[in-house]
Amino acid sequence: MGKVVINPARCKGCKLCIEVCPRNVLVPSSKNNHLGIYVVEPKKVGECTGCSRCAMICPDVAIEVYR
Amino acid sequence: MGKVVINPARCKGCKLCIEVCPRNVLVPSSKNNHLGIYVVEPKKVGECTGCSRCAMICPDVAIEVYR
Amino acid sequence: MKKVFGRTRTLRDTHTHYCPGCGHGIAHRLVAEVIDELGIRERTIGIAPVGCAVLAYYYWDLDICEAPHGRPPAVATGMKSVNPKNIVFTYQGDGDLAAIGFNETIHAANRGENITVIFINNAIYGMTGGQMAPTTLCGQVTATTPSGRNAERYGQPIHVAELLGHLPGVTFSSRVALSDIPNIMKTKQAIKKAFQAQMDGKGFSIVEVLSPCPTYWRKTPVEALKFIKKDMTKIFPLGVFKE
Amino acid sequence: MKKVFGRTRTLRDTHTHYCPGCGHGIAHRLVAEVIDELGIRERTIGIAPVGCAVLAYYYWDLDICEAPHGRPPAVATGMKSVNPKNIVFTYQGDGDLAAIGFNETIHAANRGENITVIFINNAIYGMTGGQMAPTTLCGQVTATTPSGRNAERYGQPIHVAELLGHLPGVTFSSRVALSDIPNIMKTKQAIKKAFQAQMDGKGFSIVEVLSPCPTYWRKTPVEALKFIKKDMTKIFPLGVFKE
Amino acid sequence: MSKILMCGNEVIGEAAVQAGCRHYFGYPITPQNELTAYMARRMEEVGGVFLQSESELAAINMVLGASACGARAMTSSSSPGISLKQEGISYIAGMELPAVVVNVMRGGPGLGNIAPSQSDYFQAVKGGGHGDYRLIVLAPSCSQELYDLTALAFDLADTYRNPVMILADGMLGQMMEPVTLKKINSKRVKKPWVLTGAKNRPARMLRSLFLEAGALEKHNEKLQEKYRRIKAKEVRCETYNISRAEVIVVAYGSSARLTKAAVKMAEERGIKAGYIKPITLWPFPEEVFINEKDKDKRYLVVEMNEGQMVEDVERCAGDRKRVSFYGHAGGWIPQVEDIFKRIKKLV
Amino acid sequence: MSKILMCGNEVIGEAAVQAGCRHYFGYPITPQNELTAYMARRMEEVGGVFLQSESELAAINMVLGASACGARAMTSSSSPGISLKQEGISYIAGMELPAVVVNVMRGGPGLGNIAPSQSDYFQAVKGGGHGDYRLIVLAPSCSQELYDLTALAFDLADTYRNPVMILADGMLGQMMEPVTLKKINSKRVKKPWVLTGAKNRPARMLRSLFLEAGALEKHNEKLQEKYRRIKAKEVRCETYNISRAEVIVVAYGSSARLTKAAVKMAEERGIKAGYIKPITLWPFPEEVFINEKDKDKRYLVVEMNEGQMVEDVERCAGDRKRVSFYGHAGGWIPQVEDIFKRIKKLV
Amino acid sequence: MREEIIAAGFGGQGVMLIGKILAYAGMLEGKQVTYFPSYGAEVRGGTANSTTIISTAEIPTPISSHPDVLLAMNSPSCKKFGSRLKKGGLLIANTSLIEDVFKRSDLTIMKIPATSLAHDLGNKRSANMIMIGAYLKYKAIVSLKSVEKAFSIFLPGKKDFWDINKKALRLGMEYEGR
Amino acid sequence: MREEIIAAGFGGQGVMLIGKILAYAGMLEGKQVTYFPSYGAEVRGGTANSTTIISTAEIPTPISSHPDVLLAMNSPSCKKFGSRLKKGGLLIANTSLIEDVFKRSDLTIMKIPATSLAHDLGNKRSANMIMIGAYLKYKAIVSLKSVEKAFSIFLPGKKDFWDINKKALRLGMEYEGR
Ligand SMILES: Cc1ncc(C[n+]2csc(CCOP(=O)(O)OP(=O)(O)O)c2C)c(N)n1
Ligand SMILES: Cc1ncc(C[n+]2csc(CCOP(=O)(O)OP(=O)(O)O)c2C)c(N)n1
Ligand code: SF4
Ligand code: SF4
Ligand code: SF4
Ligand code: SF4
Ligand code: SF4
Ligand code: SF4
Ligand SMILES: [Mg+2]
Ligand SMILES: [Mg+2]
Repeated sequence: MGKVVINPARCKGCKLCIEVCPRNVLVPSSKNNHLGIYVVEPKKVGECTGCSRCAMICPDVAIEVYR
Repeated sequence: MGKVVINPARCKGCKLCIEVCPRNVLVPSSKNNHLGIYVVEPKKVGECTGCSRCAMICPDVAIEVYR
Repeated sequence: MKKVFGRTRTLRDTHTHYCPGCGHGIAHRLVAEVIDELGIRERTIGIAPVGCAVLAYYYWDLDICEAPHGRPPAVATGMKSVNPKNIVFTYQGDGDLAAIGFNETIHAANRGENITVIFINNAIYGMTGGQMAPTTLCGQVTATTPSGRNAERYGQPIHVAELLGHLPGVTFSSRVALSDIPNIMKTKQAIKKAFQAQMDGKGFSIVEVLSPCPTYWRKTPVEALKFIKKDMTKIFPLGVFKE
Repeated sequence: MKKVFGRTRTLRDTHTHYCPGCGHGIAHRLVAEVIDELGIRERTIGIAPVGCAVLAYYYWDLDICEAPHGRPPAVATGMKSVNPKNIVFTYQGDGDLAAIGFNETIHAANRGENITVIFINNAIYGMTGGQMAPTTLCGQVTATTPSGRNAERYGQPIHVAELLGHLPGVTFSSRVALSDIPNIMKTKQAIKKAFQAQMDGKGFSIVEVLSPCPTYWRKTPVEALKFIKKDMTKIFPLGVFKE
Repeated sequence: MSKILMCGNEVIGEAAVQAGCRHYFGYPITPQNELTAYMARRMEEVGGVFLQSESELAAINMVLGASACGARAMTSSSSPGISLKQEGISYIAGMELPAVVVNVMRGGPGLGNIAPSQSDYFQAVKGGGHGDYRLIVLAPSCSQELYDLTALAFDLADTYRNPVMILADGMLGQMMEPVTLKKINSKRVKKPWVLTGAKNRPARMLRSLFLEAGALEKHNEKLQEKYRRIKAKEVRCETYNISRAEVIVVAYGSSARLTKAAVKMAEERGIKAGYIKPITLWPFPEEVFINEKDKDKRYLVVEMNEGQMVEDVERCAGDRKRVSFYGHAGGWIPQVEDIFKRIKKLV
Repeated sequence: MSKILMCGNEVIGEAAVQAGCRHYFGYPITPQNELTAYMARRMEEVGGVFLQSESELAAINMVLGASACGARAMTSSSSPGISLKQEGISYIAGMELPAVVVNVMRGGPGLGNIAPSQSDYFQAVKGGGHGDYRLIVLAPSCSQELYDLTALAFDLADTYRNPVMILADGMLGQMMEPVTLKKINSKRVKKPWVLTGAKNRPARMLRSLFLEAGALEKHNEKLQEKYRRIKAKEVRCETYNISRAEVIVVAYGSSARLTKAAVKMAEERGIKAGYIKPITLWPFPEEVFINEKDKDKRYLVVEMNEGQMVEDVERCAGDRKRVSFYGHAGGWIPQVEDIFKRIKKLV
Repeated sequence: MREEIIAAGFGGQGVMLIGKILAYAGMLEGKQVTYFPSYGAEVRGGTANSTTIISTAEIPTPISSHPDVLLAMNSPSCKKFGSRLKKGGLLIANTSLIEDVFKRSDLTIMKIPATSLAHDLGNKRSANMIMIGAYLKYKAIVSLKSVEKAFSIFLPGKKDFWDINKKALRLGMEYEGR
Repeated sequence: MREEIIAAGFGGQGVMLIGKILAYAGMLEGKQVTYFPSYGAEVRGGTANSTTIISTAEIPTPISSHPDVLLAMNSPSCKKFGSRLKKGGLLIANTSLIEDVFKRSDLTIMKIPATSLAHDLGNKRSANMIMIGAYLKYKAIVSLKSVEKAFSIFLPGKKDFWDINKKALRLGMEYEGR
């Protein structure tokens, strides 16, 4: 069981995390941050294994992972 | 049978020609040119085969070879 | 729950100016993590390039110096000559390292300067708006090759890691890619080896990192990573060329 | 009797400023002979370096241009771009080509510029009074390495012919020596091949010529040739590295 | 002729193409990248040579080579890149080769920033390279001048066998404003010195090296003689109301645009103001100052730098106490109102 | 202290060593090769770093790196090589790093020749690189000054965090004349900005890039403020008889040596002559000229170039009509008699 | 007459195109015009902006310290440039991405959710055209016709795109955003 | 007192050393001195020369356009500098390598076959010392003692060489060359 915390102020909406998540935990949200960027958010929260793949690919270090 | 003609104005006395002549035709002379350099001259003239080795190594193209 | 992934000490918690999906961000993180894992932050000096990473001093919590475009290896040489115990690394783009600054790179490498070079090969000049780099692929359209890079005119892309591998002063030269998770992990290992080589006083180490520039590749970040995997690594094979 | 050896058309009949036994004189002759034998004098443009051969325009009866120290390949690139039918060659020392101008050399080579480079490797800066060159042998005493070139500090001598041979734009790269008659003859052949490659539009050709500098090797001309044969070719093996 | 809207950098490029330039060598740098990109496109269209060089050093020396073979050749860059070209420029001047070098100035020193600036006046006008050479330096102040002066640059370069610099800045380079792309009738200058291969003529050499005793001195005298000719014939300058003015504002390039508006504002408020806008920074319009003998005149020099041309004005104005300066470096752009205030202070 | 006989280039080297310079980076070029060779030998002896770089570009940037880490670093070259260093010098100035750069000038432009010259005054004094920066420029005129001013250069560089240039020429560099190698008590300047690794303190950065709005302008103001301080405190100048003189000869470096003799000759013949020998070319001794208000004074500027410092004299002399020039470029060295004749003509 | 317009947002929102189109339209109507982009490192990630000046007199500088109009497409640029607007100036704010519009009582403020409207229209990239439309509604400095002509110059030959953007322009003109 | 001496020949003849030794000797005797070499490309192959000035007053320039003394070691340098000698100047010509000595009736000319003499002495490289010796004979600007001291400074520790050169100096001083 894992958990991801995404810092919307850092997220640039590149969606790489979505691409690499094996559990499809992450989805684009309709929330935009201070820059007007639609940020990513965890959706299927329970699915997260805490594998950290999303965090490892995030160019903006917007993701923290807990396990 | 060959013959070498050395232009004393060009010769810088490096003696490379002497070194490479297989017939020991060439020798340092006691003549110096306008710069004061002791130039090389053919001595054992009859020995020359016209092989052009001397001319090929002369950095100053001071030697003409006839055959 | 325990935090299993978070920001490392040396990476400042700040917004970066990079485009979404840019490889510089990943590379910055890896360098910072390696420095922290090796415990050398307090004796490390970084040299920022002139390129998209020009503002690197805002992102790494390290002593950092600027260098004119292409000259980081010369600056690093000067630095290292003052205090050989400092760990000195440069972080350079392909324009910086392989175009204007290739001479400084080659000579520092040949001297075997005990420095580490992180070389971000994104096959483009990002900073100045997407012009051809020495590593641009043949056919690749850029601002200065509107019909694609023409091999007749510009020759083949330069293979930095291989070329430097031929120099005896180079102790470690490797090419890695930010194309997916396994390769990102390999990239980190390579960077670690490079720094370790410097700590061991072994000479010049370089890691060539194939890195996405979605903006000037005119691709989405996801497409950009695929491009690295499919197209770029075909031309720039990954591997260790000197160790 | 017939003249079997005389001065070739393109070599002016004039005193040169070179020291006794200097290899530049031999190399000049070979280049001139090749040009005359290929019948290209009237469309050839030479580029003189900054080095002992800086006055080459007094010695070759050709259109000749000067270039700033190290920049002949860039100048040649500009020239060739104006009239590709011109045969353009540079004549450069090891300081000129492999130190200050190595970037221009590598990039012209990588672009595959259709030019010919005659590279005089005499392991020293002759013109400026005998300082270390990138090709100076380890241990060799020069004005700037009073205790001999130190590999710890300066690394190994750079192997230009091999390094350039790795670049796809290079069509011909070879190392020859002015050490004795057979090698002088081989040198001429190599120079001819290099020019021929250009005439055939094949790209960048370079001939690295190991050449004596008796003055700054502190040797007699005869000893200098022996040094090439015994010591220099050990470090710089002769051969064709790309054809 | 109808006007079109292009950015200044592209205007320079199009003028070069129209003036017959078919050889461009350059290395990217902001804020002149549009020029490099434009040449990449346009040279493909007109069958010219565009080459992105590995560096600025290579670019200027490619220009040297192309010019030696008779081409109208050009390179462009911005401040740091122009610094790297100084050796090459000195060679081109010494070898008496024509060439056009464009500097779209940005903020310095060092890496500085990419905002407009006029901080390279000294470098361009006094000689950033070594030796006693002079560049002809043209300072456009609007897109139309970018076009016209770039075309002129090629003619001057050929006529005098001398490098010519277009000294623009990031504002002019980035800005779009309407411009008329007049047809350019380039001067055809014979070049009997060009290297083509020594066919049916004696071999030629192009060089700046003169080792024989006295030869370099002679060569320098020849250059100076040429510079005197240029000074006599090629000074270009726009003046407004200077004989009646009490305050004359002196400015070139971008700052001259603002200056004109400020002078107008002053006039509207009853102040006797005029301006001198040097178009050739070298040769500097010395005569204009020397002709104004009236001791009561005051000069206000406005530059987007910390005071460079002001030294030339001080030198020519007769008495430097009459000269004041308004300027800053690093991206600062003067405001019309502020220039006006300075004018007011001086009356 | 006893005198020794060394060539000028070696004197510079020894002064640097005595001043605590342990980091030298250079690339050979005539007429300064003896300095490079000397440093190669001496650094081995004193355990310093000598590195023959692959180019002048590399050398100046190695200096940048060494200085950033706190070393007293130096490089030297001659005219064409100094041109190549302009970008680096502009960076060093922008980053506010101390550094000592020696230019042993030769004939230009381009490759020119290797004879003495003073043709790089403009480059050194006005800024051959881009942006509004200033070098402190010291002009020695004899071996003793080579020694003393080189030592001073390191102190000034550290004190002001600014590059300092020693502007010598081939004559001074090649000449041997007796010199006293006084013990040098170098100033110890604290350098709280040096990069050593961020141990127990916040991380430091050294840069000339200021992208934030207004930041580069502010940085330039800071630099200007420093330059004003230097102008106020560091002007150095030797004058002789200027208050009584009718003709004042102005010359620096090698030409100042000759000038002194010519002035003496003039005095012996009853002419009221004096001289101004600027030792700091920047900051230029403006005050000396401004203080001489007497309108009848004539200035004769003697330079081994085509007229460069003369522009500064014209600027400061109050009225440029009072200033005349004597000089040539390309290896020309004035004769004492000829300078004397020029003085005579002016009275 | 002299109108200074700043269009600002983040990279990719097409604020440069807004500026160019307005300048070109001005030129077509015989006015003096200048267009000045922000550029360089700033473009990446941060805000991007362009300044257009349309005038009947010569334009001394293409830069505007106190613009008449601000077309703000995201929040940071609304903050950055909103405070510089002239008294009585016009602010058109893309409320899709701007939550709390800058408050100044001396301004005419028009709120329009341009990004959402564009989304609904089927082309996210048309938000900039919607902003132009809104501007045309409030000020008749240039005509719709000229804008459409300019548009066809800068983005020629893209028929589909063109139709959608025509719609976008009209959508902006019709939106009631006070 | 002011003496300007040019020593000239081709590279390798040791003309630079002549100049340095004379300058050092002058310094030892409390005079002002300068020494100035020719250098650079010129040195290679062509002529080499050095200028030494010894004076009781400050020396404005180390270069001499009209020297008092010329020590000419080969023919081209004899021609080149001979014509520049001051009226009444002294020319010492190495007749081993100079066939027709420059003719000027206003000069004191001393002919000495320095190269052959050195040859006979067993060290070709001593010709320069023979030339110095000849100079000392004609002009007592510096003493033999100072010259010998200077010599030991510039070429220290080479005992054999030193002895031969001492002899060479004396040989020059004794030679009758008018
Ligand atoms: C001397 C000089 N030339 C050119 C530039 C302009 N410039 C800045 S970054 C850059 C190249 C950037 O490309 P790269 O090094 O590949 O880095 P990237 O932005 O792709 O990470 C150039 C040409 C400069 N600042 N200085
Ligand atoms: C920019 C510049 N830097 C340095 C020099 C001085 N310089 C002249 S020739 C030369 C090197 C000569 O060595 P090399 O190229 O090996 O030629 P060689 O004389 O040995 O034939 C140098 C450093 C110069 N003229 N210009
Ligand atoms: S990878 Fe990072 S920046 Fe990209 S969408 Fe995911 S959280 Fe946002
Ligand atoms: S930690 Fe793994 S499973 Fe969880 S969101 Fe990230 S990639 Fe998906
Ligand atoms: S031609 Fe041959 S044999 Fe005759 S001299 Fe020359 S080397 Fe000797
Ligand atoms: S090789 Fe030539 S230069 Fe050398 S000694 Fe023989 S003839 Fe003279
Ligand atoms: S331009 Fe390319 S390299 Fe630069 S920040 Fe954007 S994506 Fe990254
Ligand atoms: S110094 Fe060396 S390379 Fe130069 S001419 Fe003399 S021998 Fe030849
Ligand atoms: Mg890149
Ligand atoms: Mg060499």
